[in-house]
Amino acid sequence: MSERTVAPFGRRAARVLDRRRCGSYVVLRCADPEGPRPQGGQFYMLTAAERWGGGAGERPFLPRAFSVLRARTGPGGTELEFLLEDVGPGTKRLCELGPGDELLLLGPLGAGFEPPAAGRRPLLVGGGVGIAPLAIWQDELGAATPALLGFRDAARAKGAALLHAAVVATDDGSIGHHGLVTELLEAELDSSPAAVVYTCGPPPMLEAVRALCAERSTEAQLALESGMACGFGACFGCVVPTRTGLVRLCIEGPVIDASRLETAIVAGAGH
Amino acid sequence: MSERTVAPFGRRAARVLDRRRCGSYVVLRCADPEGPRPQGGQFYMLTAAERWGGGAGERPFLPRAFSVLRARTGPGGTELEFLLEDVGPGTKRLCELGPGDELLLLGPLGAGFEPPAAGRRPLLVGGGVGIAPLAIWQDELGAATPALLGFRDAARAKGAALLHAAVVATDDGSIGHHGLVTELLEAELDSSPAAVVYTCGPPPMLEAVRALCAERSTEAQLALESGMACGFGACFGCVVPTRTGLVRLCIEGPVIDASRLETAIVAGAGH
Amino acid sequence: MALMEPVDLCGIELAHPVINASGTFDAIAARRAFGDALAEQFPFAAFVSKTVTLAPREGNPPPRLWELAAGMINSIGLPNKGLERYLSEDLPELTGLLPVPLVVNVMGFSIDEVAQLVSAFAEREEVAALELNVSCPNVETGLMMGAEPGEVSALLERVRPLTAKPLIVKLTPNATDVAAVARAAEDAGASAISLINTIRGMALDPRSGEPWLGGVTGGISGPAVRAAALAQVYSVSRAVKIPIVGMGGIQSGQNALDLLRSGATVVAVGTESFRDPAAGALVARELAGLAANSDVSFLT
Amino acid sequence: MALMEPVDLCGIELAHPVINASGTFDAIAARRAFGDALAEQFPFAAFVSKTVTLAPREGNPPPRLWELAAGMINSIGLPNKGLERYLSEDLPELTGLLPVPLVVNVMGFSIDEVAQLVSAFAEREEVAALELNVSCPNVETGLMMGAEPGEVSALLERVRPLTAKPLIVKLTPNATDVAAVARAAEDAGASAISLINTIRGMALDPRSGEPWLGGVTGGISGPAVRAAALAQVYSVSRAVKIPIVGMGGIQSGQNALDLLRSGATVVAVGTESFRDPAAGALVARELAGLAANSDVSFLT
Ligand SMILES: Cc1cc2nc3c(=O)[nH]c(=O)nc-3n(C[C@H](O)[C@H](O)[C@H](O)COP(=O)(O)OP(=O)(O)OC[C@H]3O[C@@H](n4cnc5c(N)ncnc54)[C@H](O)[C@@H]3O)c2cc1C
Ligand SMILES: Cc1cc2nc3c(=O)[nH]c(=O)nc-3n(C[C@H](O)[C@H](O)[C@H](O)COP(=O)(O)OP(=O)(O)OC[C@H]3O[C@@H](n4cnc5c(N)ncnc54)[C@H](O)[C@@H]3O)c2cc1C
Ligand SMILES: Cc1cc2nc3c(=O)[nH]c(=O)nc-3n(C[C@H](O)[C@H](O)[C@H](O)COP(=O)(O)O)c2cc1C
Ligand SMILES: Cc1cc2nc3c(=O)[nH]c(=O)nc-3n(C[C@H](O)[C@H](O)[C@H](O)COP(=O)(O)O)c2cc1C
Ligand code: FES
Ligand code: FES
Repeated sequence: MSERTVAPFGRRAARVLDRRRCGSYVVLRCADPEGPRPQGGQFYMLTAAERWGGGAGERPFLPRAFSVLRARTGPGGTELEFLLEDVGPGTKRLCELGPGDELLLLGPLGAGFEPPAAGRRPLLVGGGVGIAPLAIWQDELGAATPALLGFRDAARAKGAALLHAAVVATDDGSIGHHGLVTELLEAELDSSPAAVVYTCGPPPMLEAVRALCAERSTEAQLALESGMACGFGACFGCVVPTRTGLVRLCIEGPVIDASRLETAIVAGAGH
Repeated sequence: MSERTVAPFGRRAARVLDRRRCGSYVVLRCADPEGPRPQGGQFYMLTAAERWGGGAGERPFLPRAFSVLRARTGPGGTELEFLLEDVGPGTKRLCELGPGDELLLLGPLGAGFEPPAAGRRPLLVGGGVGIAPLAIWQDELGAATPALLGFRDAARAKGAALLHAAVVATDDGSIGHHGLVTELLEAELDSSPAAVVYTCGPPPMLEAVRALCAERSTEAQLALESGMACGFGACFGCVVPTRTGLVRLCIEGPVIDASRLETAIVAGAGH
Repeated sequence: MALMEPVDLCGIELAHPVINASGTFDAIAARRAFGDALAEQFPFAAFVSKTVTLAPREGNPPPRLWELAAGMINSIGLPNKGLERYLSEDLPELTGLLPVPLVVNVMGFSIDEVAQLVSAFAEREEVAALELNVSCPNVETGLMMGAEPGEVSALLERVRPLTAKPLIVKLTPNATDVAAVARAAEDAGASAISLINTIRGMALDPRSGEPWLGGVTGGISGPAVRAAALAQVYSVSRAVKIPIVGMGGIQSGQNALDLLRSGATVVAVGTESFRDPAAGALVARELAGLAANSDVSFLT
Repeated sequence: MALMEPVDLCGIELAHPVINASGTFDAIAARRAFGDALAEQFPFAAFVSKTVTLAPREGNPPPRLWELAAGMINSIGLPNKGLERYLSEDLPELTGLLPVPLVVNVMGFSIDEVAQLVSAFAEREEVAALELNVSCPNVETGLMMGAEPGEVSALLERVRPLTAKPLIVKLTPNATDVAAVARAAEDAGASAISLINTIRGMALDPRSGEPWLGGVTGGISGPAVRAAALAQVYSVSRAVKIPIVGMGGIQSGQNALDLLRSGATVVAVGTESFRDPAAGALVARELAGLAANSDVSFLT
């Protein structure tokens, strides 16, 4: 297993450099000059420096976990991009941030994707905002790595532009294949079975991918999601069920080898 | 005793029309089209419609009490002005509001000033942000009503412009009389003893005014302050000590006749 | 379960399931502040009085309030006119004023005091029910009345025979086993349980470092206690069959629905009325909207 | 009282008065996340382990977390490897890792289980002190161990002779009379008291209306409990002479100072570490700044 990149200790401030819309999503770019370059599949805990808490519901209180979408290392140090979907008070607040605003971040955290064994063809399968870790992973594996991405509708499918040459499916057929991304995956595995599937997306999709790969004995690495309070193994809140019992996703994952899982469904995750 | 003006039941939204600085203070003007015209000395409970709660300290949670500074009734209904000093999270948030922002208000509440008996000369004595209720009262009594106002410094003394022809004292002597407003009051009472003193200000000033008037058997009406949760007699939190025991300031006051008081000092009030 | 249909609370018919929490709404004072609009727009389906004690009480010295991030601490100390003046002054005034049933909340510092209070109201037709505030020590035993099943049993056994009116026992959350206390109350004839009262808390004066409140410690209320209230209502609802009046931090129809789903039959709005005297009406309205769209199936 | 001078906690010398709350910081996991920086910048003056039980425990089913306006509810359920693997795996790893004294927190479901745990650590030099988590029922009596003075007396009488190490008794706030429990612990030989543990709470899934947490109810922590913690530390400090480790919602030096002024000797940071693993260091730094400027005179 590759050594994980460790995080500097403690929360640090990061300036937002850019915020752009990408269909239904928001891409936030920020400067992390002192931070290390993260590995694909690692994540950060994010907090807005101001107005975190407050508003009618008075949440968020805890930081929120986000996969790194893309990382660059330039003369000014590391720059990070995150892909956000506004689904609740935390993502809503983060989506409001603009250039010059301050984020507090902790990371990179967790264990990312493992490179494919020799002779195995990597295949990226993503759904919705879950495409985020696949983008940085495609950067590492090479732009030619095929990507099959499923979205609910055309506005979300705009996110496919964040990867190279992605094949798209939409639930409503408004763009690309009309149907589920697992249908695309099935066809792809039919034609080229010696693959390692790297996947991230909503729990039902992940579970369908897991089941399909299991049926075909195809190797798969799943980036799961789970409610997290801390992100560094302190709270024991983020556990997911594996064949060997409950494990802390923030430390043992978020990427978990499919062979360790009986299901990709995590109670309380997803929205 | 004059009948108090009763408040419409329930909190209502009011649009901020204007916000202007006045030395260290902020004057907020807002539209209260359906609201009645308040009496001098009455107050309102104010809440900002947005971002009330939140921020680092996560207060305010409760509404805050403010004397009405001035009221106008025009074709569009009632317009209210409030005078604010930023001393904590609630006043800070209210001071940030600008034209178009929404306030939630409840009021007018409480018992205001009583007109002077025949043959008594009204005299206004105010300190700091406590000049607010004296302005509307001067509007009712007539612009010629003399006003003696004490401030900490010149920036605060700019507030004196909110009353007509006020005589000013400052603690630091930067403008007007160098010293306490009670020194001005003493001189005034020496020259014209048949006065009714209407006063509002920080507790130590109020207490000095009360003691001075008591010594001279001069009638005085004090607009007191006390921590309030509700403003309409529901919580029993705002009690102040009187000769007949603790009374709820929001219902029995905020204007209390000096004859009812042994002291104008209220535990926990002032800042 | 159509929530805006009348609700039966141990024989009292309520137009909807939202009432006020004792000590957080004074109808007589509100009449002075809001005039006739109060009765016309009365926000609650029943009115619960502030606690009445045998002797008059001035309450705690100020300051009595401390604001929290999502709530407040109060050390009011149960100021009230005492039984005699309540009967002669407030009861007639309330009767003329209230468009809804009246529940009188009483507290005694011994079983005997509670018995005197209950007897005094037993014959008053204006009073629909009594709420027994047991969040205080019994001076005879030194034990918190509402924290010990044995204390509550002894109290109910004594006062239950004194009146045919419903007796609602209001429990303190500051107890090891609230469900056991509720069960003892039910067994001894309580008609309903109400909870939670405030959670013990304290604040220091940021300047002096000394306790801020005149009463040193006080009680926490508002949204800050909502999750604790939910847990207590849930566990009491598993323990008793009599109806529960649930309260603690209710600000919205959703909050009320959560308490109903956890086992309450009626909910009470307290601290939120300080922020908006019409909060009870808002909660009832929102609740009716939610009830129309949801399957309130969690009640067991 | 110069707060950044070493503090003595029943014989253990601490570089400053800020430690972690049990179950809110896992030094071994943090070593994986932060590498050597963890030891170099270790934020606490002592490290308190998560609760160790005799047998391994998987803990509660997820979801285990619910966020509140100013805090959270957890139903973690004390997952841990059990005594044997803690001794063989974690203890050696922690010894190599920690730059500060180690306090091991243990819990048993009977007095006998606690005795076995205490005996097992009695001889381990790496362990500076034991913290007894008594927030659980005694399966033999059915009573909450930490809520009844009698239970705590019986427990301490049994385990006190088993070790010379300091025994810190960690109390639950969900008890009628926490001060009485603390007094019983002191009388039976406890070296210190720590409090508060979490306050019982619950949340419903907004979609289904069913309890959200896998464990149905959970414990509230964070700023939402701060005012309750202050009241409990204050009342316990009036009841005992042994030192108090105060915790509950500490986020800043001011919060820590308030607890010290209310009677704590040392404070512990819990939930705030989830928001920032370096929170303990920040609290200690701010506290030192405040102590330099304030007259910590409230301690009595
Ligand atoms: C490793 C990892 C990587 C992730 N990467 C990304 C990413 O790249 N982009 C992205 O957009 N998202 C990502 N997420 C998900 C993201 O963290 C969540 O969308 C975010 O936490 C939601 O926060 P919120 O405040 O917007 O919504 P919330 O309302 O906090 O969360 C919505 C979810 O929480 C539940 N919920 C509702 N109320 C509460 C409550 N009071 N307490 C607890 N749970 C509640 C809901 O059922 C729902 O499942 C990732 C998550 C993980 C664990
Ligand atoms: C009838 C009346 C009329 C008033 N009229 C005016 C007016 O015209 N203009 C004006 O500017 N002000 C007026 N005030 C005062 C105004 O209401 C207060 O300044 C305001 O409540 C302060 O709120 P804050 O959030 O800004 O500060 P806070 O921090 O809430 O209040 C500062 C005061 O509260 C204490 N305090 C600090 N923390 C807390 C806490 N957590 N809980 C409780 N108390 C705390 C402080 O010791 C200090 O006394 C009036 C008050 C009353 C009662
Ligand atoms: C200022 C104040 C005064 C109260 N007075 C009483 C009282 O007199 N009798 C009583 O039984 N409960 C009293 N309570 C408790 C409330 O009835 C209620 O149980 C508690 O506040 C929780 O509800 P809430 O969070 O909606 O306020 C009081 C609460 C507050 C905040
Ligand atoms: C996620 C979580 C896990 C906890 N686990 C334990 C534990 O294993 N043993 C224990 O004694 N206390 C445990 N606690 C309680 C804390 O040690 C502390 O008493 C409580 O959280 C109050 O402090 P805080 O508000 O700073 O978090 C836990 C608290 C949390 C939030
Ligand atoms: S998020 Fe806290 S242990 Fe994983
Ligand atoms: S402010 Fe609530 S009674 Fe006066």
